[in-house]
Amino acid sequence: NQKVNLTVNLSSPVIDAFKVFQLELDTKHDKYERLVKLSRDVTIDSKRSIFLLHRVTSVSDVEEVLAEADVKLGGVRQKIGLIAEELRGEDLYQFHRAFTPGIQEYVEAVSFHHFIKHRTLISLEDINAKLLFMKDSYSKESTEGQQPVAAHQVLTFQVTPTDYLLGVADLTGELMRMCISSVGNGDMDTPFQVSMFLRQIHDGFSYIGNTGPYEVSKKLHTLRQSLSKVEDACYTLKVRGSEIPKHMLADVFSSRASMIDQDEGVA
Amino acid sequence: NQKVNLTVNLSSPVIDAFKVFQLELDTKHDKYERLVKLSRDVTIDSKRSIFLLHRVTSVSDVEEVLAEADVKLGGVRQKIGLIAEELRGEDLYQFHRAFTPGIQEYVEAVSFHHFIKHRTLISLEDINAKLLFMKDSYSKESTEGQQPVAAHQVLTFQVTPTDYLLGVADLTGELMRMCISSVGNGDMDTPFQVSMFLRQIHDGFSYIGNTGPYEVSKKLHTLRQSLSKVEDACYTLKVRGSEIPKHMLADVFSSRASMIDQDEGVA
Amino acid sequence: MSVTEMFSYIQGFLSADQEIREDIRKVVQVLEQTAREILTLLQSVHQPSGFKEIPSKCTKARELFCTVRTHLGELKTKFSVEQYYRFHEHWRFVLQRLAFLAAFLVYLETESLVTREEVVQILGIEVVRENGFHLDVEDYLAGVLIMANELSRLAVNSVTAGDYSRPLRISNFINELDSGFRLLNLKNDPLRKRYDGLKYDVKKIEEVVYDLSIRGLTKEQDTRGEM
Amino acid sequence: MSVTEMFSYIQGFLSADQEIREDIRKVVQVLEQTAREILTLLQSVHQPSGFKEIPSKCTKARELFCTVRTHLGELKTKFSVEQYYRFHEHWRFVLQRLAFLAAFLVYLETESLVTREEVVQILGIEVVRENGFHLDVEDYLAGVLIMANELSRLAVNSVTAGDYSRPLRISNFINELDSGFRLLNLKNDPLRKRYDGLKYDVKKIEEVVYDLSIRGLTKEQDTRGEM
Amino acid sequence: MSVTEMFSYIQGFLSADQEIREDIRKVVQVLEQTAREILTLLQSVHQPSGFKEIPSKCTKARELFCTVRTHLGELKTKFSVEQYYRFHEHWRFVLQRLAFLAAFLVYLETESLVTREEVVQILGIEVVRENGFHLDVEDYLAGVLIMANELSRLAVNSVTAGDYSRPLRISNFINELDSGFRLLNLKNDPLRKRYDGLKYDVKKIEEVVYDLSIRGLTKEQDTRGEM
Amino acid sequence: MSVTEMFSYIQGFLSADQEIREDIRKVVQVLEQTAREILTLLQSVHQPSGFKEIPSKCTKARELFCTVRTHLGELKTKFSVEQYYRFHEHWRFVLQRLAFLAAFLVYLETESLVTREEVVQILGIEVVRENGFHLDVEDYLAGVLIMANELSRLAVNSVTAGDYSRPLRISNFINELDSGFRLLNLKNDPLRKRYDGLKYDVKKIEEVVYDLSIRGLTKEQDTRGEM
Amino acid sequence: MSVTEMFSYIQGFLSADQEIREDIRKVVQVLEQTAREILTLLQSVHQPSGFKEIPSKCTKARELFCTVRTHLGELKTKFSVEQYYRFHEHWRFVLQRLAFLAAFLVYLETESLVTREEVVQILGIEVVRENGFHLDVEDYLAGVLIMANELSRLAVNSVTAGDYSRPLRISNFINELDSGFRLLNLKNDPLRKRYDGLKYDVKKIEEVVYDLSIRGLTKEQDTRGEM
Amino acid sequence: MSVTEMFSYIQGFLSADQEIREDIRKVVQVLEQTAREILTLLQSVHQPSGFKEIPSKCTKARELFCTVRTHLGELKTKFSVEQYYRFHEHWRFVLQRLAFLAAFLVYLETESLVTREEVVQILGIEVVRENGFHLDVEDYLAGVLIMANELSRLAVNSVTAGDYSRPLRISNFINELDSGFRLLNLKNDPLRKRYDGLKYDVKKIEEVVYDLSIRGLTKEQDTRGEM
Ligand SMILES: [Mn+2]
Ligand SMILES: [Mn+2]
Repeated sequence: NQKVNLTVNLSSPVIDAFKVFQLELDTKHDKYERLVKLSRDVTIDSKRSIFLLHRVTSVSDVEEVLAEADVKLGGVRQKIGLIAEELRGEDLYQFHRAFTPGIQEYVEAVSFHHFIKHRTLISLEDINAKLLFMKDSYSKESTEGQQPVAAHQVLTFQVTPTDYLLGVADLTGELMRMCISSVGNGDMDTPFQVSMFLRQIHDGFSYIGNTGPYEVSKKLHTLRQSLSKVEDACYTLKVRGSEIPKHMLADVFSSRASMIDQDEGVA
Repeated sequence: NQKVNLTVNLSSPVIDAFKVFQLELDTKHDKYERLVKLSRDVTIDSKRSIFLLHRVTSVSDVEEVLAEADVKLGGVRQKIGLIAEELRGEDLYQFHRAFTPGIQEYVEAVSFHHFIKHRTLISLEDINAKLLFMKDSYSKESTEGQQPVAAHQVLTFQVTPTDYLLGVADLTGELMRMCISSVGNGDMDTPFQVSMFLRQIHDGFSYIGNTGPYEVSKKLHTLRQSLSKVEDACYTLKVRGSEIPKHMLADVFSSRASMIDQDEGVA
Repeated sequence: MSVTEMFSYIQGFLSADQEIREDIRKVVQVLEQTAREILTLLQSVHQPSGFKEIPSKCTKARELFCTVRTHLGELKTKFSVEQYYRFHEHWRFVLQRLAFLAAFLVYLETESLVTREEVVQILGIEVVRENGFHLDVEDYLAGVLIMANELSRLAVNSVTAGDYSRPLRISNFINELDSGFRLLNLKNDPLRKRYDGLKYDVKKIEEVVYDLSIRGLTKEQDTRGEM
Repeated sequence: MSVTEMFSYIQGFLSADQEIREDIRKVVQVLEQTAREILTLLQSVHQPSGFKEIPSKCTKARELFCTVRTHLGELKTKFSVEQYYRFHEHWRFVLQRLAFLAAFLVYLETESLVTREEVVQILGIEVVRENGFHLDVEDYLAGVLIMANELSRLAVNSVTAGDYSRPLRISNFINELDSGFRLLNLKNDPLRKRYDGLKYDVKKIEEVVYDLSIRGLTKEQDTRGEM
Repeated sequence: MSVTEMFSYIQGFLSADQEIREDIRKVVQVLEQTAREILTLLQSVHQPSGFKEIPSKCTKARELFCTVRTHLGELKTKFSVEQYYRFHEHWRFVLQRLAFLAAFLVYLETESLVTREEVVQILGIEVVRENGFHLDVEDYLAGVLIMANELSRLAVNSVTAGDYSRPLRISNFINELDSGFRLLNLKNDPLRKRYDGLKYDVKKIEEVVYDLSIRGLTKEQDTRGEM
Repeated sequence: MSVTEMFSYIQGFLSADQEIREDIRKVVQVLEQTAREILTLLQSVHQPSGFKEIPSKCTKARELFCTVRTHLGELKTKFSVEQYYRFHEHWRFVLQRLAFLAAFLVYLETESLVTREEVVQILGIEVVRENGFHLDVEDYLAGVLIMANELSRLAVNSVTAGDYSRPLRISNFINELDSGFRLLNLKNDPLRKRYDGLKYDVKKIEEVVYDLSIRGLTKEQDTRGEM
Repeated sequence: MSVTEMFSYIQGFLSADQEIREDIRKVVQVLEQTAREILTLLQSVHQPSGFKEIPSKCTKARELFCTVRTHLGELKTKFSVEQYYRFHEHWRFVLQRLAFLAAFLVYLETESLVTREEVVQILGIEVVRENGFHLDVEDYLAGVLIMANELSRLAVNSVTAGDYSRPLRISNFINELDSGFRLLNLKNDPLRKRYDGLKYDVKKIEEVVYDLSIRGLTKEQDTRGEM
Repeated sequence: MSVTEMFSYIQGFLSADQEIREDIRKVVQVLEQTAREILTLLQSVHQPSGFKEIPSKCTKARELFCTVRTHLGELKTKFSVEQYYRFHEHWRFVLQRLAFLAAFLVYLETESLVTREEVVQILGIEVVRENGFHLDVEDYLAGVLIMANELSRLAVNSVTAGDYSRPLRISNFINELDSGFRLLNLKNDPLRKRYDGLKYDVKKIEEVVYDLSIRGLTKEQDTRGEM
């Protein structure tokens, strides 16, 4: 095109070599950009799932919210399938920086979902087990139970331990938010469960300490703050709850909760 | 006014005391603001004098530029007189931060003027000697030779050694600019004079080292850069001049200079 | 000489710009002063005695907003309208404070959320950018969030003043607000940070409601229906 | 050589200056030590046992202020009186601490706001600059604000010690102080920043009063109507 | 619910803003690509062979500026005109580069300083803010200063190419430019920093003229008069 | 060549130094790992279930400190004793952590302040520099301050676990510690900064005691006596 | 306990990773040492005496590259081949230096641009990722740009050594290189920043050619017409 | 009280330490003053007139180094020898400056590289750590690198002073130094950063030699032989 016409020696071997480099660099860069965009989509949809999941603190039908979030996360997994497609035959780490934010956010969302449902920490293995995709069928919903048909090639995506750790570190922030909302909404169990769970994660991170990558150490401070907020919330619940017998509390909150349900029903 | 009406206890001793503080703080702050404004004026006019003085590298009649700058600097001194008026009976250092930028810029300008005229460093004493003002007559031009009439009270302004040092430190930047312009305009002497003078100032500052206030140490780096630029300029002059006999150089530059004069004459 | 003339002409431009900024700064200072006065006035509702005088204080505040309108009117004259964003940083802070004060005023008057249209009317400016000096939606939201913090304080002090129903109403109001904000897709910007503080206001107010509930102090007001 | 001479001359100034600063620093260190001792003494009122011993502790503190007066007397001799602001930074911090301690002492004694005149008398210095080593109004106010923070802590601890009326008195006191400060036109200076902290103290004390109110623990202490 | 509706409506605003920024970024990327192409074209004048082909290269560059006008035309459609300063940062850099390229082009064609009017015409935008997408005077000046640096390089390379008169003409031109800039009262802003670099361009060119003078290589062109 | 020889010789020096540092780093890494294990163990006391198991956890921690002693013993062999401060930075951080862990352990066992002698004994090192690898007094104090922060967390969590008397004991302990630190003349060093954090711990614990007091929850345990 | 187990599992990953990195770092250190030796060898061409010995120095350098190949062979064994980019950062710097040295060597031998294939052969690695440990195109280009900087220095020093024709050849070479780079669509990455430095090398070499031209020192070497 | 006693005891430690530091600081201040005097003296060689007076200036500098030895002797008495590294930071800066001054002095006298043994002798301290107050090899190297920078300045100024042969000798010296440093395996420490600056000094001096060569100004002195 135009640019090439401007150079002095059109046929020099140097220029020829650089034309090859140009192609190679552009190809790589385009792939990188596509991955960045996919990662951004994964981030946004994961964040939306988290937003959605936070509704569990204020509605009566938790299962409904969980199901809705699961559908949303299924969509996210489809997008991760597109990332896996882009990475087919590539060195995963070459483009890691392009998609790591999205993957971390997905880990955060899926582990949040898992915690609400099972009150445990999802394992890295479980996360990766859900990231199996059928070749040429990535545009369809990849339901988990489905058997891989022999004609389809299976494509996998492996979340790295570091991305898993960073996602879990961010999860603690969401747990803190959920805990504080729960206090407001009179849920007497969630805060204590969250605080025990968060302490375990906190102890886990202090066990790893600074042996992990720098980004992990950087998140420790925020994690500690989240823990402290959750512990304070439990403390407040305990101290305020101490003034009245437990069975009365239940009364108080059931009436509050139904009031809230009415409000939410309209929304 | 309105605000006072809002308070609960209009006549409480606490509120009465705070009304006194309000007055005291406002008075002090107003004076501070007036000084900041005066300082800003001093800065702007000093900077303009410096701009003006830089014309000496490109015109034939240096005396004319110097005279014009002297008038401008006289105006600056009048404004410093207003500062002195504000400070009458005050602790100079209480408001020092308000006017120090202006005073430093004035030192820079007046020492630049002095260097161009005498090729020496103006002393702190000489600077302060020019900052004598007649009371109630500060609005009139204070010409230097004028005898203080007995009926008039004399008001003085004392530049602090630190402000003097900081002004001189900035002077080196202007000297560097003048040196580089001189090279361009074929002035064969100024660059060498400037470089010797700048080396002396540089040596003076390294003699003081870090015993002075922090602001002085901070300017040392810039000073060293200016010196290095000036030394490079002299080096270039010398090296390029080495290719041709001196008398020919003079020829070359006198024709250049007259050419420039023509241009400037129109401006 | 042509180049000289051109540069002199350009210098005119640069000086004009500096003068505009100086002018804007002066008006903004006066605005800040008036905003502080309105704040002092409205904050006196936190005093036990203040609760009865809310209506009269709101009236006075409305008067002070006249002054605000005058100053904002003056501000508009300092620059041409399409340069709003050129100088935005100069008045952004005070405009958010004023939006907060308008929101607080309207809440005290009607216990409802001020709309952007109302704020704009109280301040004598525009909603739509095209029509002139306007209120950015981010600045409106910032003002609303500052008010939420003020309301959590009000909930505490209304109990002290013996008004046990107000905290419940504040609680419903603030919950609604929180749901509203959850609809927004906020970036990691100053607004997001401010919004993160809302959760603590919600929690604080809920704790007050809780304290009242376990003592049976909320019963009498339960009939207020869907509000 | 002239430039060299000039720099030697300036170097003389700088050296003299540094020596004065060195002298001042030494006295200030001793002052800080005494200030810490007074603080330890007065802070013991936060202990449950401390509430009964307030009078005796105040007496002891008054004695320690004698030492402070001696040190301040010595400080004055280190530099000529008209250069107060030249070296102000060196003692500003400790002077604010001492103003705070004097204010806290007087509050504990009389539950009233110390005047600037009283502080100055306790410290053995002057109110007016012209008369000698004095206390800047900003430093006095800074001391008062540090005390406000201490009082919010005192409100909490008096409840622990079973004294339910003190928080109410502190609340009234701090509200009056807040009204006073709102009269001031504070710029963006350190005092302004400190004053911004006052609202957290006010809030904290309001919450203590709230906790007492909701439990009916404020009833017995006064006849303030329906509250 | 009313609050919900209001916040949904607000979310619309926020999304629209983000989309505009995304759109602008895309057009700006294309503009940067075209600017690089024009640069490559014009920089080839530094090659010994390039000096003869200046006119043809200028013609080609003028053609490429058609593309620039198209892109800038598209850019304008992305946002309403009074939001120019809201998004200014996005295109400021490339606009300065384009102003430089226009200035360099005009210099190569006529050896005179491009006016802001000419730049604006080449780019297909406006001088006056009120009329639409315009060129800020600061951005125009930045472009002119980038050109000055390019000219100092041109002076060196014209000697290599055997053209001994061009450096003198460049020298006069750049001196005039320098005088112009001295008329401006520049703050300590990016423009001031850029301007400080001009002195070195002036010096470099003067050194070339000096080298030519002492070798008597300037004589033949002396008759060019006042240019 | 002489310069070459000299630099080769110098390279020998540098290599030896780098090897020592490499060796130290390895041992320190292992120490950090063990310190983290002790931390994980002791931190589990914050869990509601953890409060009953304090004694058994302390026993386990004492066992892990054996490993620490072994590693520290190894560390000493890596460099000659008079170079302690040359390499101090390498182990300073972990040594402060270990001092903290020893202090926390002793507090959990006896609710008293660990002495420097005890820490040194638990770690198998020396008090006095002259006797060998020792614990700097600053590092000891840093460890104590880290513990204070942990105790404020413990006060909160013991309430959650239903133990209402522990916060009172912690409060007394921390107040004593605070008075102790006020005796020290700390410069503007890292230790000073850490100490400034102590007042937040003190306040936090006071608020816990306040919350218990106002609800009458401190009464029932008053008979707990010496624990 | 499940969470604990999970973290132990992850810790296992991290430890393994750290060990690999430690191993890589050691080999890379040795590589850097060898690279420095080659650099010392090749840089001696800048000495006036060095110009005559270019061929013998190139031979010696080729021998040292054998050692490089051995070390790179060892490096490959430290990790599995598909994790090249996982650890890329560790050897990227030294690999760029080695690419530079290979490029400089080939330039000194043949005055032509080394191809990527040649570099890869000199280093005993691969061009294509799929075939094993390879040279990224960015790293190859970075090496070439470092060489450009070295060539600007060589142009200066060849004049000192009395070789007036070499600068002209370097100038042509570097201009061709510049044209090549301008074909690339460089983003705001490290390579772009390095490329921005190329224009200073181009300028420096242009000035050397200028110095030669104005003194008529380019005449004898070629028949380039009137220049 | 036990905690109080313990902290009083600790305060004793801290005070002793602070006194030592205070003492060291005072001696270091005096040392810095003398170092500055030597610097002022030696820097005067850059003046055109200074070149002839090098020998007399070196003699004077040697005298000033007597004072340095006295002060360093005093410094040693302030602390016990095995705490060298505890207080190293206090004198590290001045010691590097003194090493630089000694290196510069020896270069001016003999145009050769000072050895560490010579520096140590000039300063009256030790080479080997075990023997007492010594000069760390890193500090020696830092001093040498500061000198390299001074020499690049000297090369420029000797040309200005009309001495065209000195730059060539400096160029040879600095190249040898550069080769020496390349033998060292420097980590990413301050020394490495300083060393990175050396290549700019090398380049600067090469350009000076280039400027002389292209003008044939190196020819006339070619007969100067061994100096
Ligand atoms: Mn999150
Ligand atoms: Mn200046």
